[in-house]
Amino acid sequence: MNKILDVQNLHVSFTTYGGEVQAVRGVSLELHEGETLAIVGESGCGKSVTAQTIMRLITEPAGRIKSGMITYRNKDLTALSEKQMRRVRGAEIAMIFQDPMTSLNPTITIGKQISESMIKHQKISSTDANKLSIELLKLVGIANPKERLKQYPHQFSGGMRQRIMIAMALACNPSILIADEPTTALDVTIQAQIIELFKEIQIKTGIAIILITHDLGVVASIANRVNVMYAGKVMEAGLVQDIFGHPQHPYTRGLLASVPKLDEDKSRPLVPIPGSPPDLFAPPQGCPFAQRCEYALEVCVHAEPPLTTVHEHHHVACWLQDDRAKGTEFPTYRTKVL
Amino acid sequence: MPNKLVEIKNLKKHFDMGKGQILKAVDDVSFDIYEGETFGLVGESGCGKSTTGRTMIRLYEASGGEVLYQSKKVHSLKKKEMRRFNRSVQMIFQDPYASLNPRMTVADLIAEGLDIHGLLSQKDRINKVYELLETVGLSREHANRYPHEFSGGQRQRIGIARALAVDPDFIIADEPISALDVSVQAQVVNLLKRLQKEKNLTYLFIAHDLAMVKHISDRIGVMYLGNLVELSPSEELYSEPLHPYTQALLTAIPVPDPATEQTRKRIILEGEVPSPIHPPSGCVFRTRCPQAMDVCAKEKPVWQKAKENHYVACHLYEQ
Amino acid sequence: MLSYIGKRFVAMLITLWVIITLTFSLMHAIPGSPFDKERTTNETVTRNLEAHYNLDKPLIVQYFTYLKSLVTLDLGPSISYSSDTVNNMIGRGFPVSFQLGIITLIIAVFSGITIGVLAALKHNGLIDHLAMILAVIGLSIPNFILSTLFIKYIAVDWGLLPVATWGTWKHTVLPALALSSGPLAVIARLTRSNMLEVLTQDYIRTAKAKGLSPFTIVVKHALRNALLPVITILGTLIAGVLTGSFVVEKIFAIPGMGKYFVDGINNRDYPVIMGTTLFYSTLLIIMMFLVDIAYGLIDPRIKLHKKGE
Amino acid sequence: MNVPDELFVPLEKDKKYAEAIVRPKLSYWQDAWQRLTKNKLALLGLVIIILLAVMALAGPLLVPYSYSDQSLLNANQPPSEEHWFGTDELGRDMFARTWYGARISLFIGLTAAIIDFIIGIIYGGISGYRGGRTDNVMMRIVEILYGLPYLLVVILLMVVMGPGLFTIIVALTATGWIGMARIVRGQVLQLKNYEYVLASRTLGGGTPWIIRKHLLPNTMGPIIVQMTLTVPSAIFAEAFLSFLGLGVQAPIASWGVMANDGLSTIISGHWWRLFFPAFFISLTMFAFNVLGDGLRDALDPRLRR
Amino acid sequence: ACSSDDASTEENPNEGQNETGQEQEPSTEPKVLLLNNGREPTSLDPPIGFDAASYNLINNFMEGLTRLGADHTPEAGIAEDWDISEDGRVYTFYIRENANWSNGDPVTAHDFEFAWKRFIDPETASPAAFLANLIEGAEGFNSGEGTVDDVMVTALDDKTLEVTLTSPQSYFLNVITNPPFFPVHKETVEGNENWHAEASTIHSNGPFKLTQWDKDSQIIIEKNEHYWDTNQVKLDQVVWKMVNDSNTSYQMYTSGELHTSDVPADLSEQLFANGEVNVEDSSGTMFFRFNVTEEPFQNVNIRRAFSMAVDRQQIIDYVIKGQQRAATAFVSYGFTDAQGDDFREKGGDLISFNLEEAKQLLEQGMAEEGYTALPEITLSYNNTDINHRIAQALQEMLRQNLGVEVNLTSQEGAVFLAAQRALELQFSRSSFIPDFGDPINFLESFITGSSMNRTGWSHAEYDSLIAEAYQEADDARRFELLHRAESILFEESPIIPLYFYNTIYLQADDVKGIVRHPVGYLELKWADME
Ligand SMILES: Nc1ncnc2c1ncn2[C@@H]1O[C@H](COP(=O)(O)OP(=O)(O)OP(=O)(O)O)[C@@H](O)[C@H]1O
Ligand SMILES: Nc1ncnc2c1ncn2[C@@H]1O[C@H](COP(=O)(O)OP(=O)(O)OP(=O)(O)O)[C@@H](O)[C@H]1O
Ligand SMILES: [Mg+2]
Ligand SMILES: [Mg+2]
Repeated sequence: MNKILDVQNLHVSFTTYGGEVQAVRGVSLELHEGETLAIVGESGCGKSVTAQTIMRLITEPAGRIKSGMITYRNKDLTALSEKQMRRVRGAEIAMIFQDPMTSLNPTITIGKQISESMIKHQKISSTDANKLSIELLKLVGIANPKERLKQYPHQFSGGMRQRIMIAMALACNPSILIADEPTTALDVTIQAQIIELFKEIQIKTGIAIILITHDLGVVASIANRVNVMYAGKVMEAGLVQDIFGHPQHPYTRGLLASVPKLDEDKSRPLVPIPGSPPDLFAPPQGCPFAQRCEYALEVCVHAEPPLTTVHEHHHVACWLQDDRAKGTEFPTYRTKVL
Repeated sequence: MPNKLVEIKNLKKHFDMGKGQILKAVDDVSFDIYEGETFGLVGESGCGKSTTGRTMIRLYEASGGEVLYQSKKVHSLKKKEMRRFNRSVQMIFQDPYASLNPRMTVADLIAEGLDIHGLLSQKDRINKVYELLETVGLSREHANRYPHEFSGGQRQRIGIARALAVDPDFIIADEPISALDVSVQAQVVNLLKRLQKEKNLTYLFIAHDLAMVKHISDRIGVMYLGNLVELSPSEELYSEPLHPYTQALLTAIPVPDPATEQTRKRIILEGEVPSPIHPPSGCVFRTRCPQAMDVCAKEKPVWQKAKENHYVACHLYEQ
Repeated sequence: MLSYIGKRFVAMLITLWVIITLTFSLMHAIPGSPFDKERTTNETVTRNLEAHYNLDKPLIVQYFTYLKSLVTLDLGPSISYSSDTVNNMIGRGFPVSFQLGIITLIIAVFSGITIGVLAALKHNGLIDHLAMILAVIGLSIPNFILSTLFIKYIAVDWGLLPVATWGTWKHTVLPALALSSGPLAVIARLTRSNMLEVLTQDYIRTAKAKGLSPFTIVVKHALRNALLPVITILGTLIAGVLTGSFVVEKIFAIPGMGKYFVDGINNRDYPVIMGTTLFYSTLLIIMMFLVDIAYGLIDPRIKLHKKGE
Repeated sequence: MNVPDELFVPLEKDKKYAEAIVRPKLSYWQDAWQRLTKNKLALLGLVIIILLAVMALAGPLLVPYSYSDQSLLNANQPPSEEHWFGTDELGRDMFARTWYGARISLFIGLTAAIIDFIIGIIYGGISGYRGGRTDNVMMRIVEILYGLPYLLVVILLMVVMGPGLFTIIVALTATGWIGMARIVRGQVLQLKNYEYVLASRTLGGGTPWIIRKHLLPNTMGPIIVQMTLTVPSAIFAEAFLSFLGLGVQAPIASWGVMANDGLSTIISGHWWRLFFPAFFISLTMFAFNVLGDGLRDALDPRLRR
Repeated sequence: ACSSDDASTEENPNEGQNETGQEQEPSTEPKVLLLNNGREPTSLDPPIGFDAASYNLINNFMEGLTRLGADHTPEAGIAEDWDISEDGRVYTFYIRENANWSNGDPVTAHDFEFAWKRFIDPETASPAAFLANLIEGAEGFNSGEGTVDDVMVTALDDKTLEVTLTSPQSYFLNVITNPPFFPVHKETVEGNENWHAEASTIHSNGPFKLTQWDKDSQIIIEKNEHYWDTNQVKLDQVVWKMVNDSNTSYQMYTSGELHTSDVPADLSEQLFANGEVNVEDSSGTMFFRFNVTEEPFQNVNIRRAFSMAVDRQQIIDYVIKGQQRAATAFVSYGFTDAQGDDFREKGGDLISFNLEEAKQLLEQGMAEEGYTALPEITLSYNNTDINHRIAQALQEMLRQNLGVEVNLTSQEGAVFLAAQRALELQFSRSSFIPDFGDPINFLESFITGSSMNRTGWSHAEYDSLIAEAYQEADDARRFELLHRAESILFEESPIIPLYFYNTIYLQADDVKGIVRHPVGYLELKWADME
């Protein structure tokens, strides 16, 4: 599998009235052709900012890439001019956003919104674009595509709008689709539909997908690999089986434990992760999770844990991986949580 | 058998959309809630869960049927009784960001009910606020801060503290956790459960996350397009779902386990939820039902007892 | 839709009737009469004049007579300009004011929106600050000062354009510029703040993610949504501008209808007061109605018929 | 990795502050104030307003002339050491007159803005909150007020109440509040369905409580902007009223009246008689606008992050 | 007579002429005079448009029996001659054979009879109708007590008109130079109710004919070949614009879009200094009224004190800056008596600035009334620029000279007038402009019950002097009576006169021969351009 996207040590900050928000603090990730990479993590941990940075969509001048490289097919995206970047957006990397209710322009028909990028990038006539749009709507499973093209977003339900977003993103056959929480705003039955749709499309077009979510169930059902983020950093990365089967980081484990399972006895109380994430205005020096971590060591508040490799494709940033921690009384967690 | 705290009889709520169009958000729903239990209400977005809850607490006037709270008709309460009702029944809102006035301090937010009813002196009031903050797992220092300084989970706790301030007996929790992160959801659910035990509260818990609803509820009602389609104790609903919609709903929930996910067979419902302005004839679910029959288009299925404590409205189970 | 228009029409008639009645009472409540002049008059003369214009009848009779003539759309004769009728005055003055007003509106709306958009795009940049200063000037230097300045410098000293009066397009330039400064400033500021709001919307980010150029984004995606509040003020603005400005028309000696609003009252020319008020109110109400319709056209989510909102 | 080995011991529980909020503790107003002070332009506006107010009080005392002292022989003198802002057509000191006029103009501008604000929010608040038929009727009344000839209303006011500051304020606010009311109404229509308003209703909050506690504070942004626009328009409207005999009576002159009187100086070249009042009106306008913009931003806690 | 005057004064050629006269012969180029009428005439129907904006126009395209000459006295107009009966009450006018309407129809005595009776008719509701009251039967007809047949105006034949007056009044010939006494084209007027609404149906009989009337924007009159004296008329066309803003009209004047202009107040000093301003006498008086029914002005000494404390010259020099003449009495300059003496000069100064006496009178007045301090005094005026300035100057003057604090109140015009008429104002601004050229027109204002009185002042002797003057056929005696009346007026001082009006204007150098009558309307018959 070829690597088509490689993000190295990305740092992104926002300047605000309250000071500088270090939203992304050294994220690295890679994406191979045809795979689905999931990024999970609590709200505010920098998932969306990472995604938007790849597209160079963060709002300047407040938001800034402080350092890092984003290599897409041998091009460093951080070095492209705004004009060159526009040729990448939509055409090579496409993105769909969290909230389908607000991400569509309420005053423009969806037909126009879908064909827009085709007209722009592929320089085709609007009648051709129209035909292609109809195909796209069919692809994402919307009945009566011809009539539907002339309608406005408010005339669609949430699930349909999300499909329209997907159709829009697929319009120019991009090689990467970044889906930022595509199902969070939808209810389960629709969510299931969308997940199936993603799978289908990936089979049909071989597109590589970055899926951002905090719903571990969704991750389990679609991802090949998973990056777990916390407070602007990648805590753990690995194949989906590794993450769910052998989670190494206490945070990953906490996430998994706090989800109620259908087939589980309800008298067992849920195990939440106590506390809330650190303030990114002044991120802690050591491991950002240390304050909430049940297994925290003294070292965790003093030094950042290095990224260690558990085995091929499975990396984790936690002091518990350090040999010196093995001697402590905490057992290394190796059993299945499910 | 515990006492019935709330009885909902043939409740209807229709919205007039103009041009002679009527949106039947809730159409003939009946169920009871017992003292001390948690009643879960699930269903797709837009099926009328919130409307049911809001009509119960009289944010909306009912278009038909009635709601009895402690055997009194909620919708014909006099002004004085209404004030008592407003203290006894509280609501927790879905969105922790939208449900707290960004320009009020936490203390003012929590004490709003006390202020409206003029319940406590200035000193008692602030003590009550402190007490409530601690009850929901926040600290006194938070009293003078503003909502925007809190995380979503903390905000939802403020919302809970506000509901608790007037010592209610019954709380309608309208998707209190939908907007929260998984890890925080657990915090809030645990808190709600603890409070229920401590204060003998009764909950109507509205959500569309079945796993969480199952975890907290004693009984669950499943709604579809303004109708109640199934009602049963929560364990039984999962083990033996009767209505095809409930079945689909259950299989749609993704499980955080790649192994099961890969082998699992989903019932994917085709199409979209029909508009509540033009609901399908007969059974409202028939347009998406994998097991639809001819009769479903003609007759509306009756609400029937399938088993002890287990009710369903579906032609499949009609004798 | 038709029944909606019908309902609005009935509401409009009622509103107009209230305005007519109130204006009628107001104008008879204030001191002075059409025949009070500094110049000598004697009682006989005044009596004859009153009889001539039916002002000797009881007010209630005058009121109903007026209403009756309104049914035939006859606004009556002018008292101070006795060879003129109010219908003629409006028929003559309105086209002039209208022409000037349209040009004014075009200048104000186009430049206002352009400046507003530029300012929003360069938020807190140089253009933004320049636009702010321009707006401040536009709002705080009244048009009579601007008019006089324009005449003095552009027309007289530099001889670029005629000083005053009405005729060719050249005559419309200066008054239109003077008239448009205030509305331009308001529109620019409104556009700017709405644009700033709209530019933070999710769908703008969507458009960016499609690789569209900033120009396309602004013109196709942002502007339309930012214009709603501008449309709102356009209702009253259009009615005001199209019916002429007393001051600017006076300074530029333009035969528009602006002066009738003031002269009518100064002269206590009752039919003129009633006629101009009625004309203006009708235009105003129609404009407000059109604004409501424009809402629906600009934003398909807004339905005219929706109740309560 | 040079991390000392002795750190590999469990972290003590009391060092964890799981529930703590790390953000600095600020009250709403402190927070707002902090944001405001970070906005240099807004601060500049505030400073200008304060200076103008101080000068309005102290300015006339700085020169040995009163605003009414005439010196017909010294009419129309350009600014000089003796008369910093020159003299007017009756030989009165423009500096004293300008600052005396500032009292009137600033007072009228502010009072009109405040009264518009009060009437506007009550009317708009009720209309928006009640909605439906009430709103419909209330908005028709607004149309009627728009349609009535203002000049007639003003003349009637003058006849009934006689000239004076109070009458000026009444005349200015007679229709001035409409804009405010429409803005408040629009906002309230939107806000009233917000969940925090519903929450208040479930707690038993009545209409006045909800308007006061929830709707108004959250409408402040547009309200402030509207208020800043009211100030200069009131200043000019006063000049217009003065023309009808409703303004402050001579020899006191407001900025608006002075600007009006100075119109022909564009031709005659006595520019100082127009420039100073016009300049200070613009300056006031500028100051209120930037302060208003700053306030709107500062009062919106969402902008913090 | 007038044109020869012009020719003699115009000798030095100026630059402007070289420029304009470069290519064409000056005589072949049409002479178009650009004037400003300020605003739309209220009506071009002679008896109706009773104001300068209308009569300045009508006066030039119409002509009455008599016309004011360049010396401002009536001379033969449409009537080439007239007889006056012994008792001075019956006038017989002989109309010119060559007096024609602009459509060629002859102007007849019937046109006059018709026009005058129409003028007096209450149905016509002419605001000027009172001017006809000196015609026998007119007052009765106008007030509805008499009929049209009582009106003693008769066309004896096509060209002879006989008029009988109520009393011998020598200024009758002057009165009928006023436009309401102009003839109307009987046939048109009878046939078309709206004849006066458009240029095409208005027939002219004067030096010019009305050719174009664009309402609110301009009126064009052209030389009338059917006019009996058309050879005297030099201009080919006069365009009247309607610019109602003195700054604008000045700017148009400087850029050549107008040939004359008013003098903007703020510029008058400069323009006077440059010698650009023309000044001509006008008649009319600007004055202030006391309300003698209100304290403290019931006291004559206090009134006189106020009047004497006003330094009129100073206000004229430094406030109005229009080189007007200080008004030391009520009747303005320009009315000559039988001996050829000016009424004003003969009457002398009846009141003048005298600070010492003013203070003394005030003291005396206050003592008489038992005042230790004067009651509050409010000076009201209708708000125009100039009134505003004068009022402020007067306020300051009274404060400095008498130590009296006066409040100022400005009011909207009509409200002010209504209040003044209703005697609600304590001390107020006023002005008087005569309708015809005789002192009696000034002085009759203050008889008891006159609508022009507005002071509450009433004086039996004054009333009887005026009444007597009305019946007096002998002009010398009549003027004496009027002088006596005027001195009573100033002994009593219900008013403070401030200045006599004049006309100040700017006029392009090549425009000659425009006559501005002190009493009367703009006269272009002899105007010329070079
Ligand atoms: N434009 C911005 N200005 C200032 N701070 C920002 C901005 N955008 C994001 N941030 C901050 O950056 C951090 C990361 O935000 P991000 O949106 O990436 O979170 P996320 O992981 O996508 O969360 P969620 O699950 O809620 O979408 C947050 O603390 C957020 O407050
Ligand atoms: N005030 C209202 N006016 C008109 N229609 C309404 C109103 N409130 C709700 N509805 C409509 O009633 C139906 C039921 O809405 P409701 O909010 O009860 O759904 P829900 O089950 O709570 O959905 P969600 O899970 O999205 O909150 C929807 O179609 C909705 O559009
Ligand atoms: Mg996100
Ligand atoms: Mg809901």
